[in-house]
Amino acid sequence: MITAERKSMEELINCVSPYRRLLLVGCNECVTVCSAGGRKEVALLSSALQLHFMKEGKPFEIKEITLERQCDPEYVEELVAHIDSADAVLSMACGCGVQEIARRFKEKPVMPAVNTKFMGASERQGVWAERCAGCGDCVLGLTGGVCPIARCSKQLMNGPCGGSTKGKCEVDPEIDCAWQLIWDRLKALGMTEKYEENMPAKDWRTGRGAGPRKIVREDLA
Amino acid sequence: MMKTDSTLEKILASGQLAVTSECGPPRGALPEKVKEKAEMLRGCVDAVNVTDNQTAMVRMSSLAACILIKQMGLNPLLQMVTRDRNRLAMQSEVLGAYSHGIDNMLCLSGDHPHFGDHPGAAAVHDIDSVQAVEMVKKMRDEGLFQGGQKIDGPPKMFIGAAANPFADPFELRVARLAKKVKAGVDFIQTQCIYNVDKFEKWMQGIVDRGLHEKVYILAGITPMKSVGMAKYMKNKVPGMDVPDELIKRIGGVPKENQAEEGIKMCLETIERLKTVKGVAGFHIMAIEWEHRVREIVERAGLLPRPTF
Amino acid sequence: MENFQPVIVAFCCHYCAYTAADMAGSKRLHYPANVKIIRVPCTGKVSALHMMEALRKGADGVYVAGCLEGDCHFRSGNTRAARRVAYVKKLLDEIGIGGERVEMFCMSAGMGEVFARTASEFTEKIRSLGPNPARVADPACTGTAC
Amino acid sequence: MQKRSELSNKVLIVGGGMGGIRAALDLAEAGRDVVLVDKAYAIGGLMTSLDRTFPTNNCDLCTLSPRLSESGRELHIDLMTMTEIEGVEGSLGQFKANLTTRPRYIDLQKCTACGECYRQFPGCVRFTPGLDHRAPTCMRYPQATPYAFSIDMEACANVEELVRVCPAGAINPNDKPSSRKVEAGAIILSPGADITDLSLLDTYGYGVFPNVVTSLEYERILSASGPTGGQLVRPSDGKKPRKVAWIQCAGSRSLKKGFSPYCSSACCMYALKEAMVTRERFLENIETTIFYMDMRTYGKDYELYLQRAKNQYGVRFVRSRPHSIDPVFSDGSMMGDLNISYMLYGGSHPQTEQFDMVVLSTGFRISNEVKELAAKLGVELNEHGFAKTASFDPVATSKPGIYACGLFETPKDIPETLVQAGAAACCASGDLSPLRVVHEKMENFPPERDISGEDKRIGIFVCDCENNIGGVIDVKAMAADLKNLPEVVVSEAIGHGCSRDSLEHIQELIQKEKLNRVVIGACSPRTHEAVFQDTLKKAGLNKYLLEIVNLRDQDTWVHNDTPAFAATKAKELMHMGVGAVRLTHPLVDHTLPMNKDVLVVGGGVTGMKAAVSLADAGFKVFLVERSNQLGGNARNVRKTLEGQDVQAYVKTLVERAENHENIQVLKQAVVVDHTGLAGMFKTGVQVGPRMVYRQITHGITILATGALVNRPKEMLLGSHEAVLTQLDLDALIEDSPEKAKALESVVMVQCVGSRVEQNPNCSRICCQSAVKNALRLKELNPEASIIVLYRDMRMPGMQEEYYTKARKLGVIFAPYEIEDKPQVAADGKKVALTYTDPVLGRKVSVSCDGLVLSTGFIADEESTEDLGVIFHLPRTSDGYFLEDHVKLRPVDLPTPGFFVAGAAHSPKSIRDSIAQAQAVASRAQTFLAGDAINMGAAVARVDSNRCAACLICVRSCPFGIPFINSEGHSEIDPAKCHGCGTCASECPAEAIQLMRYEDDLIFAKLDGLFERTA
Repeated sequence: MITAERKSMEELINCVSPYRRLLLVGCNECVTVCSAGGRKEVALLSSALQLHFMKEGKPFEIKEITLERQCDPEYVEELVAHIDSADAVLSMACGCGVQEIARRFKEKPVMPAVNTKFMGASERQGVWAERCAGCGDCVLGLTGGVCPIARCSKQLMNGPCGGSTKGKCEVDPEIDCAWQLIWDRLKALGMTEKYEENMPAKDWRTGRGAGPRKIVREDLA
Repeated sequence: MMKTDSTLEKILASGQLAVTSECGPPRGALPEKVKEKAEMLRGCVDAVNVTDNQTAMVRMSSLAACILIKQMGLNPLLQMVTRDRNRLAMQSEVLGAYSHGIDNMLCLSGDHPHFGDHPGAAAVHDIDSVQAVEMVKKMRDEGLFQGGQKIDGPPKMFIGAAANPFADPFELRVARLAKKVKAGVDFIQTQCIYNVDKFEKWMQGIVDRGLHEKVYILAGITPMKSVGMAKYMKNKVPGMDVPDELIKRIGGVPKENQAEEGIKMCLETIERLKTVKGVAGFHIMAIEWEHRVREIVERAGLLPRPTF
Repeated sequence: MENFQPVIVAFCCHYCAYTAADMAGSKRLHYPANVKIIRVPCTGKVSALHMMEALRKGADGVYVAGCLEGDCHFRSGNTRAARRVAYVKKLLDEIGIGGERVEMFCMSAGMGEVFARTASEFTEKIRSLGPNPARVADPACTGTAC
Repeated sequence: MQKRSELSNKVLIVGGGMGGIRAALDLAEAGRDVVLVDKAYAIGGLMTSLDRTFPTNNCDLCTLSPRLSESGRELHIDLMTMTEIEGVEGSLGQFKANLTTRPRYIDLQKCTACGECYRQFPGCVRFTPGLDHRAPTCMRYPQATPYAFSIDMEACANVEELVRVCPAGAINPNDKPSSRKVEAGAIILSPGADITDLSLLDTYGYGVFPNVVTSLEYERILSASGPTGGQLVRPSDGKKPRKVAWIQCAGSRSLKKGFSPYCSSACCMYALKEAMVTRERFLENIETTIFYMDMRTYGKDYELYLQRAKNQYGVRFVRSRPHSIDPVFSDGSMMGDLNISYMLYGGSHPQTEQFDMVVLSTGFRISNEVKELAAKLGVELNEHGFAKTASFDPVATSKPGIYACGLFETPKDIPETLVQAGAAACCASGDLSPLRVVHEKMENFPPERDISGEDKRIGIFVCDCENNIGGVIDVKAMAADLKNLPEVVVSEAIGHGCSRDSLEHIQELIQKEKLNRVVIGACSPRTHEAVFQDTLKKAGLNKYLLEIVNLRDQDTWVHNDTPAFAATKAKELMHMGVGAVRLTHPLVDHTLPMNKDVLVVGGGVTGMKAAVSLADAGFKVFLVERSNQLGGNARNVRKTLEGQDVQAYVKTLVERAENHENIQVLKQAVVVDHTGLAGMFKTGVQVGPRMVYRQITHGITILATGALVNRPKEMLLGSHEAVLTQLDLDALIEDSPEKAKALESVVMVQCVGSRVEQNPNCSRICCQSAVKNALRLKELNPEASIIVLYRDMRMPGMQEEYYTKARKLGVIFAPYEIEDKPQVAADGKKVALTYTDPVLGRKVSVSCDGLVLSTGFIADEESTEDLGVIFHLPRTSDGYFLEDHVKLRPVDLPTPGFFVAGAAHSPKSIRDSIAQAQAVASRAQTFLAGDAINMGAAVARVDSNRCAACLICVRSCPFGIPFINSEGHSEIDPAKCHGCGTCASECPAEAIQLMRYEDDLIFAKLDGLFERTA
């Protein structure tokens, strides 16, 4: 899933303060699951902004709505009924949702309320960790199911580097050394011989290397 | 059969113990700072490593400093990290270096920007150090760029890489070296050795696999200046293995004698390492202590340096 | 300002703090009338939004009172509530209202004295902080509570 | 014999301690009427004196006692405190008891426990909110039972003034002793016991040296509300002790005059608890030493408790019974310190060690009062005053229809007391008329009015609780003021709100004014919600259309010094209530239709006994047995310690089970699958040699799968013919006495395969088996040499006497240490055994022609694991089923509708298994009494349209109830939801609401407070 984190209140207050009537839009997809921009976070942010502007003595109205998914135009269409009564839109979706609203409502300022972080998995309640870098050429089959690109701080294809200490990364002892994980998995799989096969330099064109990407399924499109 | 014209290669091929040291470029544009440091190493080492934005702090470019050192008649060794350059920049750098007669280099991944003075910098890591070795070897031996195009005048680089025998997982350290050997590395400079027992264990693994016959291994040596430095190395530098008894020993002498004790300890280490099978020489990293390198090399009985 | 009577909302869990409040009553322990209790089955039920809305609607201070650590009748509601209170404190600091206006307290059902003392101390603290700045400035604010 | 339908439906229970309360609750919940009589003015019994109880180190009474006053149950329980039995006539099914009640001088119907009298006349008011002398943290439930005061008229100087202070007019100085005749079908005696006669403890200087205290006194010192405020200080000088010793068996296990020859059973565990609590609270600087003869930690997981005390808490153990305690003198005066003198096993010189404080672990004895009671009832007692009961009928006294439980039966701890209480309830229930129409008393309500489509019509009723509310604020004025709120139709002051008149008035107005929301301004909803809910129900309104505003406990009581503030706050609180009541909506208590059939898994004595008890009560039982015959392990036992014939008993029980019209026995049957909830289970069973599959639908499940007879391959067992288990020997003595008689020298080794790492718990039966068999061998051949090598001889209660008898007959008992186990080698037809003789202190070798190993039980891991997986039930680390609460719910499993009994719970004797089987039958009947199971209405509800299936509820629920269903959204089973609301406040999609505490309702309260009521 895509993970995100709410921006600081200071930044949000700054970006909405030019406006009097705000449409705050949540998304019931990834950002709900990672507790960044679902209905609950929308209500909480709304409450916090109102409280702040009450303190400032500034007239401020806020309308809350949470869409099923902000990255699909059909759902975004539901905003039509509310858009005119708002001076600006604050979206709590990932960057995809923000852009979709901006694309649909060209005349309306649309601002992000969250920072889109990464594609990750939920390690446990309240903890999400990066798992995939979207490189477009998956090597997980060779690396024991642990991605060296997303999970090694230096994205080494032939790690580990000399900073691996007790299974942890030199950058931060909270980070697992991806190559330690890879090695452990290869051992468990009885595939240690794979390790000494040098992985060639990666062709980054499948990733961001060749500009923005698009998937077209001929049979569906 | 020599692969390059590198003096370092010649010394190593002759079976004599090689000695290298390093020179960190200045954090400024003053050429004399480079020259000052390099001058101290004249005649006592076979090649001078020039670090590449070491610890992710901006310094004068390694290539520029190498050129200055080359112009002094010394043998520079170009260090290059994959952190700061993509494959295009790295290859052009190699070509440029060789055009100045610089024929030794060391391929590294580099410290993470997180530790440096530009923690917000993007770490490139287009390729990793193993792939860098592979790339430079291909440039030299096949005369081809990494992308497969022909090179007009291939650089004949003597290719080195680093190894840390003390990092985790230990069982992987020999295998990781084997990967570099497979990639075509010519020599290895190791991380500073304080835990000689563990280093010997690692070397045994190298010897058992016959890797020492395919690559020259220069043992990394860093003299301790003080007990403070010893503690710092133990606790703060990732992948460093400093046994407690060493700290106890240097801490056991008065402050004014600690530097001398540090040098003594490093000399003892060199003596012991001389007897370890597979050790082809020493890489003395006397950080901001270049003026003591000569003394160390001399007291270690490694002078005079051979000439070719 | 001298006559400022803060409005305090206290979310109290049924099994401990609410019962402690009853105990305080049956022992005739005095605490300020500023404190109004909202009963919840467990402080695990009190979300950040409840605390924020209490302030937005006009409270000068909010506290959550649950069972002693390890004594939650629903195992872990009180520790969750404590984490949410910490979160709301940060949020309030960020928007300039001040995190000290919310607090978490723990007590067992028998601790009538603790309930009364907590209510008094918290009320005094809020009194010294002055009115909720949002309430003072809000032009839309009406009613006696303002 | 009488027809059961002519029998009374009432049980008289004497004694309101833990046992009596448990039995009363079981019976009441099963729809039986109970008269619970206690001579004290509030119930609770001995347990109210304890600080905390083992092994949870928690306060437990607080969790049990308030349930007596829960709605519905109280309709069935007639609680008579300050009451004693004068005499009993009649017999089973038709007892008539004469009761006298001492005057309380307080009318329980009127007393609101406001405390006015206590505040003004503390000297003459007895106030025990159950637990007044306990730590305040323990007073979780101030509604002691009864929640009322009692007046000590003799201590009262100014009676008139006292009467005047009571706002409720509840004090009646003319109260007289009253008599009452109660008819009952059965009687349960649970009068408890007294502790050891303290005057006998003078050899230990009790009463002479201030720092020698009894264990109960020590509990008081540890208690936060005790005389020292929870500071551990010694009585003589208030200094903190550094070295505390416990002396076990103070007054028990002694043949000295006045002392108890039996074992008091609970003391080892409570001494451990006290030592551990002491170490826990003062770890760094306090030493704890326990002087003991045998550590009798034979209960479930008690062995682990002992290990924890030893290894984790560093409690020191000295195996010795000290002979004296002497004061330490310095400069001719006593320092308060004490010297304990004792002999170690095999030691030639007495040892002396100095301690700061000594705790005497006192035991139990039966008081003369109880003996007199027994005499009045014609119940036979043994020589020590305990009720005589039968081996295979553990709670039946000598008199039919009268049952004994708890300490009165024999010394025991709380879990065993509760098991026996359940057993007694089961037996008593069997003596009553058959199941009557259930809930006739409760379900007398008109059909509920459909309020959908009605405009909101709010009724506000403000109680003045006499002066409690009305004396501080102007209730009438407030009510008039509230009338102006939108949608409020009625708003009035109603005087004393919970009086019958007022309740009827409210009911009338609801009907007359078509009210559909009700706000009551009164006291705490914690205590009175049920009362007002009933009023709504009587008025045909859903009981959840109600909001109770706590004006008394949280306003007028607290702010009686500032009436103006109290008035403002009262108004605000009422506004909050009105705001919230608008958003209430009719809710249904979640109920499940009750399938009343019973599945019993395991056809041993426990399973059969439970099955027969329930079948006798009219329930249909499926009895599933894995093997091809009923009887289980008991088939291998010939005689009990007391000499009863086990096989005869088993044979009768098997016949009853197999021929009972309500029991269907399925042999060679294995449980293979299971679904559903309590009251509607479906369990798949494969039956017979062909493993035919069939599905059983049932309401509850009883697990009585037993344990395995342990036969560890140790000490030549199985490879040398002279090596037997106790079971082998039991059979040999019975079947071939001449062979048994020929055994000239026998060595028995205890704890073979028990209390070891692989099987950590005590097997409980082995000590008595060894003593039993030793006695029988001695009977056959008085010259036989018998040595019993043991770790701790665990002969609780009256069993101790058999142990004493065996020693008298010359059986040698010698302790060994686990680190120094006896060594065994074959010696031709004999067995050579080497062990360390504790008296000589060196290795001794003996050659014996019978080596008997006490091998005990081992959990049937395979079965409990399979069943644990199929039924989703937890197990202990050594493979027994894990009950819901070791102390309070010993036979209930954590999942509703599941019960466990017998050796599947933990190793136990046949007698204890029977008691558990009866207890389970009793618990089962409480469950099966209703036609539906009420799960309440405060449950989390998921809006599937909003749910993002994020798993946050699944992960955050403390009970693991939510799951993502096949449609891809969260589902919360209302029957399993505990109603804490954690999921609702964590749900990032706001897809979950906790009924009765919806977010909107909470916000409406806030709006009400800030006068934004719409």
